[in-house]
Amino acid sequence: MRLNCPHCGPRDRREFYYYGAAAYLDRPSPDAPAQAWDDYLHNRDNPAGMTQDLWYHEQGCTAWLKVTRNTVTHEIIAVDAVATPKASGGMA
Amino acid sequence: MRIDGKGRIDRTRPLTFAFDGVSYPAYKGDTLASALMANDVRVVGRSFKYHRPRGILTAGSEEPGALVEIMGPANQTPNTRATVQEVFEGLTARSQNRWPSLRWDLLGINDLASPFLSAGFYYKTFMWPRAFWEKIYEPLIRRAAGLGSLSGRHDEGTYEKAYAFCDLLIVGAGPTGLIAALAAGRSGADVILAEDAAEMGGRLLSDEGQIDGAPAQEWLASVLAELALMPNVRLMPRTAVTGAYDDGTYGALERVGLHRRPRPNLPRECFWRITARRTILATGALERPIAFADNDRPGIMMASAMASYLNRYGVSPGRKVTFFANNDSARATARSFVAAGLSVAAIIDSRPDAPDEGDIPVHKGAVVIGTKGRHGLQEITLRTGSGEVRLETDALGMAGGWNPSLHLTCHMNGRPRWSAELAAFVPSPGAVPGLVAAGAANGTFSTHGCLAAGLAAAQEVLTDLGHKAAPVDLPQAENAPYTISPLWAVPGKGRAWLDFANDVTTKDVALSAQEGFSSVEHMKRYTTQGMAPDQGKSSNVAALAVLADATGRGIPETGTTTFRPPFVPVSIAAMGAGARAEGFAPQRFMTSDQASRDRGAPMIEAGLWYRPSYFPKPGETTWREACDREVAMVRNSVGISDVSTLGKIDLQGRDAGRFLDFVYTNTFSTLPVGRVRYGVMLREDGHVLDDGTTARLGENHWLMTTTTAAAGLVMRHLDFVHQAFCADWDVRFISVTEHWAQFAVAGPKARDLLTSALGAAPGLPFMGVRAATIQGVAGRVFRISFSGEEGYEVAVPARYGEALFRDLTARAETMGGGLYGMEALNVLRIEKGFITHAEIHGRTTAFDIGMEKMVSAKKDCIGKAAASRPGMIGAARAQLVGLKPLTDSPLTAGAHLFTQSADVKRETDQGYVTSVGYSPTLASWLALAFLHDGRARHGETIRLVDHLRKVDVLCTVTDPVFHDPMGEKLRA
Amino acid sequence: MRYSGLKVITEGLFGNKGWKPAWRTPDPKPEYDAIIIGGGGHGLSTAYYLAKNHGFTNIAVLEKGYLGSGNIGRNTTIVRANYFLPGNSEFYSHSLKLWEGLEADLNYNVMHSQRGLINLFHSDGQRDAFARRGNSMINQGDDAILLDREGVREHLPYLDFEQTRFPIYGGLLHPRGGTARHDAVAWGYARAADRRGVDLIQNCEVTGIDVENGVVRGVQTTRGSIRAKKVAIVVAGRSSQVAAMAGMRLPIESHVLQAFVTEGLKPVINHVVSFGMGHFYISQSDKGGLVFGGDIDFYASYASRGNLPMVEHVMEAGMTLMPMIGRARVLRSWGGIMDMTPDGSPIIDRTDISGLFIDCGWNYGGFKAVPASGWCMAHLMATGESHPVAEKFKLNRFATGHILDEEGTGSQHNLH
Amino acid sequence: MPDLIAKPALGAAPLTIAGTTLSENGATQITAIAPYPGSQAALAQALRPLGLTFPAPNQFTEHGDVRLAWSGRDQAFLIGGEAPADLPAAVTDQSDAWVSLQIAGPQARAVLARYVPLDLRAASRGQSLRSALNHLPLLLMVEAPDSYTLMTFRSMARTAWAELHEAMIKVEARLALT
Repeated sequence: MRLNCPHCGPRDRREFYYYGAAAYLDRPSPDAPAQAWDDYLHNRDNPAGMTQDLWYHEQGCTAWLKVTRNTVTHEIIAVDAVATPKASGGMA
Repeated sequence: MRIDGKGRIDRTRPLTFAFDGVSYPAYKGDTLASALMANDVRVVGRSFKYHRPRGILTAGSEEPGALVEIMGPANQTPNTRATVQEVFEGLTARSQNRWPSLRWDLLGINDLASPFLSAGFYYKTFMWPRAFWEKIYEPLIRRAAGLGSLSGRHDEGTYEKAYAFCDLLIVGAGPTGLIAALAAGRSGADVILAEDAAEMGGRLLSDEGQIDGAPAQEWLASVLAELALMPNVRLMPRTAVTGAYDDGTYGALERVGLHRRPRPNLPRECFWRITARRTILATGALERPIAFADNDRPGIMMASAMASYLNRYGVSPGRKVTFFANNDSARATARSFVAAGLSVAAIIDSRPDAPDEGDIPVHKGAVVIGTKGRHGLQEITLRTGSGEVRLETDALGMAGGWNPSLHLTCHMNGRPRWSAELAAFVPSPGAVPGLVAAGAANGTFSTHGCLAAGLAAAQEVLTDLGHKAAPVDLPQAENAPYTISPLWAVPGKGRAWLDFANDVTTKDVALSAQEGFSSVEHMKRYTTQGMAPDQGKSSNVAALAVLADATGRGIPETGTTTFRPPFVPVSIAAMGAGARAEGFAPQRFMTSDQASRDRGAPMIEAGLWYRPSYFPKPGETTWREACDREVAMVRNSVGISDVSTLGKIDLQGRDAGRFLDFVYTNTFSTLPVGRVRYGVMLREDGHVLDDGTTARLGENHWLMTTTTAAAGLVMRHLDFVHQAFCADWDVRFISVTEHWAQFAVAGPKARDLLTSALGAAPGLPFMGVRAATIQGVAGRVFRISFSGEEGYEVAVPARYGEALFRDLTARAETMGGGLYGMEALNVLRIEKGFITHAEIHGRTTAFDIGMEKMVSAKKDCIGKAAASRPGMIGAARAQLVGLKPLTDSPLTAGAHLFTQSADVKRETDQGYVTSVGYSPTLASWLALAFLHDGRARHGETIRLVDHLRKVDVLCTVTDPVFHDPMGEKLRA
Repeated sequence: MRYSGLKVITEGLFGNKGWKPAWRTPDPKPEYDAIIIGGGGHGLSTAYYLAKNHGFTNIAVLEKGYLGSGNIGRNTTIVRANYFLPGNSEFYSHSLKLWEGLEADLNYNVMHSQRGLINLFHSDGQRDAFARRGNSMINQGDDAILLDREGVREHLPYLDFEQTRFPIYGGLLHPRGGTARHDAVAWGYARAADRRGVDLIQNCEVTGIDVENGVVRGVQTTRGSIRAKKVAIVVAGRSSQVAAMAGMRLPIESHVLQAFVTEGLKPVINHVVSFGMGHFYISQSDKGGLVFGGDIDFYASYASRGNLPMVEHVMEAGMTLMPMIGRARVLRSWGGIMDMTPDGSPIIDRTDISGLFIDCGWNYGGFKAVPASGWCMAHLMATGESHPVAEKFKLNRFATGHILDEEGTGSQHNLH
Repeated sequence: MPDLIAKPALGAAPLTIAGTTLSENGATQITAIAPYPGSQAALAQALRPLGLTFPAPNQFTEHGDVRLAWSGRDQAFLIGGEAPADLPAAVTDQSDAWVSLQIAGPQARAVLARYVPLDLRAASRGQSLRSALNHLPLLLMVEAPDSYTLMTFRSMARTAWAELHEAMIKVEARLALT
């Protein structure tokens, strides 16, 4: 499996660490109801098909990446940096 | 028998090898199988279940029967295919799965008991009496089963792994693969041509065909010569592509040194990870047997294998051969045998309309219904239109049709399609992204068809890759149509083998259907069909057809089992190359490593690091003596310890304080410059992730410390929090763990030592930090303590680490102090109630360790919301306490706690012990433990029980801080 | 038809013509008292115990493919009761007791082999953690023995005690741990359930769950709609999809776990052995193959296949721990789909829909749980109450913070 | 002048096997420069006196003996020179955090292929890639198609050296076959 890191280019899966669903990006506000936190931390759509999840290019540029891919075929459709270029000052 | 004038073996290079203790001659270029055949050795192995004699069935890696042990100086290699193993001088092989000898195998008795050993019999018996299963039945079954044996000694061979990249990977160097490689190579593409066999050429090496009017082997030689000169083409013979993985990644096993005498440092095998933009699967096809009664005798083999032995190796499996076919593909082989001067007794062709074959008798519409010959074929019985006929023959070639070698196309869950025309499964296009199957692997069986398909596939791929395809002429070659009339199994009495290795017969498949195991997967699992070392390469399709027949379904409806990686078995040593001994994980050494070893310290693993356990002094005989001394030394004078393994993260930027407030439970942004604060970090799920101190070095400059264990974890966590939630903040951080060597100086004389080392008093309040010049080197001094004594940590760039360590040690020793190791460090922190990952083991909340007040109410932080769930707080949880035994008994970590009156059982369990140590300071064993509602139970007597280590002690529950509870020494 | 050695002999004498199908192949009835979705190990055992323990006579098991086609047919066959958290401890203990009587109960030889399981440890800290575990096991009434390095050497002389990167400090021996023949477990329960009248319906995929006013009414299938008073979702590997049919979103992420088997070898490994410094566990099957595995591939997947980095990691762990297996060749690798929960423990619970129950979230420990899972699920379905040994396996424990996290790795599904 | 003796990360003598040489580079100044958000223009200005531009990902820029090598997201290592004061960036001394090795010669790429999962077929001077050297972190700089600088954590220097040495021996043993 290879991920096309937006900074480093196509790299072997072994350079990456996997976290979980991209839902981890949608952190509820501190005063959100308990249900929102339960959903955020635990409950998952877990699709058999297209999903978005988070990978960390640990043995590379250390960017966190949002990967759009298919959980049935392992086809990778897109790999985007979690931190937008705007936020990081246009550098990578 | 060896046939003069035939084969590609090098008759100028005679060799000697041994099989079962007997020496035999061979030639360079022989496989063990061809060499045994040359010497008329017919029985090579024994089958799995019935221990039937097994000869050679094939000439390739699909061989199910001729499996042997190759003997090495220290180890043997079991289950080696004699058909793949090349002979080298001194090769020693041994037959397997037999006792006492290959010829007289006691477990051959299983064959007589076969009516009682039908498919799945073991599920129905061996149940009574119960105790007999593990004591008698199972050991007997285990000893009878298995095939070869491991030596039981460490594998001392050399192995390696490597990466390779290419534009185009071509799997298989037969006509299809070769012409594809030629076209791609000439076009400038970066090509890897991988071939399982020792020699490239595929069927061109075995069949006596012509290409462009000349012997095919001339074309082969010229193509190989051209390819060898192309810098962009990498030829990899003896390399089996074993698996297709995602995004163009393939596993491949190269036999680097298995075909020669071992040499120092030469890998036996190399496991390649090949990344290819495109792949052409040109693996050819495998001929399949026909099931008929007693079709498993040595001497019965694949017709195509007979061609290989004759034309490639110059040997014949018999003197009077016959063929049993349902298609024309064995005809050329029969002619080759006649031309070589051997007798071809007959061709038995199941097709009533089969063509004649010159002088060779052809029995049309006939089938083989029985065979004779205990240790080798002697006679066959045919059923013809005019009755039964007996024929004397010592070799029978089966030609049941061809199965494309499409295994790799199934590795990503692709399902092959059934072709009624070919009576075979063919690859589904697109089953592996980027891979196209061509030639025989795709169901095109003529040589001309393969050449055309290989060329077309290469041209298609080259266009995809953006290369302009260079011209390659399509040569003319044999182009006969493939006409087959399927014949899977000859009906009749007796046992007809499908899976020669696992002894699965047509009856077993029928019985499986009879018992309701009629799905193909049930049949496979119930009968073990296709689960032997050849993974059913030659038997699965026929078994499927027999099952389809038994259930009244068609083959396409019956489906097929799945081929999984690897295509050929791969040694664990090859895929695990490099991991032997210390290669499993990197070793990390502190700058003080040599200095500690110089003082005799046992170095122990702490994650990837090595840290000194203790520093023995002359006369000390146990670690405890050293540990007690070191603890007392720190409490009474001064101790030095290397703490460089702790994670250090440098944070800078205007928002760094804000960022720290977000990742720590407590507030850091208010910390004055020059001060250090202890902090607790939670995971988002509310449990403690890590703890440590963070120093404010400047207005916008901070230095965070993590535990050794969690250094990487915390860095990743910070990266996530930053990039996911606040990427626009003005904060940047980087690990400086490796840049700094850092040493703890602890004890009542720590300040004196620092004054001497720095040339001035450290001048720091408790939890203070400052830059300092340490003997001419720019460094830092912190006043922090993990021991409960007045403590400092001195940091210098790593290049000066060893020098400073030795310097501090020498100064300490002049003051009655010295080095202390991990054991003493552990006791010191237990005395002080400081926690480590023994306590913050991932299930601990801030509440559990009494730090819930450190979760600031004024701000959000990671983990705060989840930490407030009802199950995360409250008296039902176990809380950190100290334990002190009522007597002077040792305590053990991992013991459980009970009230004095309760029965010791799960239901009454009150908690458990996390850390223990003998405190020379308090002259008592001490423990840290988690106890239900523990903070409310200080003073209570609790029973500590460790069944495993036979400890049962009454303890007093105390505050976890045993030593200097007011912290007066720290702040002195 | 009762199986026995005598039966095998008499049938053998008469050409094995008399063997009857192990189970019927009924068509679905219009209505059942209980429907179990999923004909894997857990579903079959649930049906069996519903019939046997609770007297249900009108039950169907609906299986999308063939019986036992899920993880019961692709695992490393380990059976053990060595958990330490209350909640898990009593459940797996109960399961092991059921295993010990399974052959007699099912009249089927599932080849349960209590050859002993040894978890190796490689530091003082790991020793203490295993001591805590071993003491929990004994407190629960199970067995555990703490071995030192020499004790391990007596049992496993072939390990690398000299050169290995992480020295072997000792091991926790669980003598009653072992293995069983995985397919046979499915077939044994299937046959036994069938004998008690359970309809086992293969090639019948559930496509919808009918719910009216918060009460389950039945299911839609590829073989028509079937009414039912009670419906159980027992489809680990597909739990999220089936639960979604009832509008539920589960605390589950699906991951692939690869496992490996070598060519057959004469007996060389007589225990189940696990490595403490890298995920690796191994045993040798009765047929002689070394059966081993490691960690999941770590990315969400339904592909039933994995990738090379984890393959290599597992092989590397094997080579550093027991280099004598180097010359054994891997014959086949495969992948199962694991329901990974945020704390690594399973769920056996009611749902918010009356009459709808769920059994899921087995992470990669489902095989050994097959008997107790069915036992407790049947109890729950029949009585409406959690069985005492499964009462902590609640769906809402994540919301309330009553976490059962044996690994201590927290709310990240792939780390358990 | 410091009174403490400085030690190299490894202190290994160069090895030449199969015409390919593995050596340890001498200590040099390494400074991590991590620009703050929105500081691109100011940074370019501040780097001008060095004659360097901030490198694109996977590249290094150089001027004389001073090199600015991309080392990860929003980060580059200034190697062999002093960082200008008041950069609009986090500036961190990394000089002692790394061991720097050099592998050069006809078999350099074959040796790296044993451990580095990078496609180096088109390796050319100026590349600065983050990856792994077997299990170790790696910053690889391409000096020439057959010459590579390999930086990994200082504490792991011995493992890096031992593994590279082993691969060189195996590559040599293979060469002897042909």
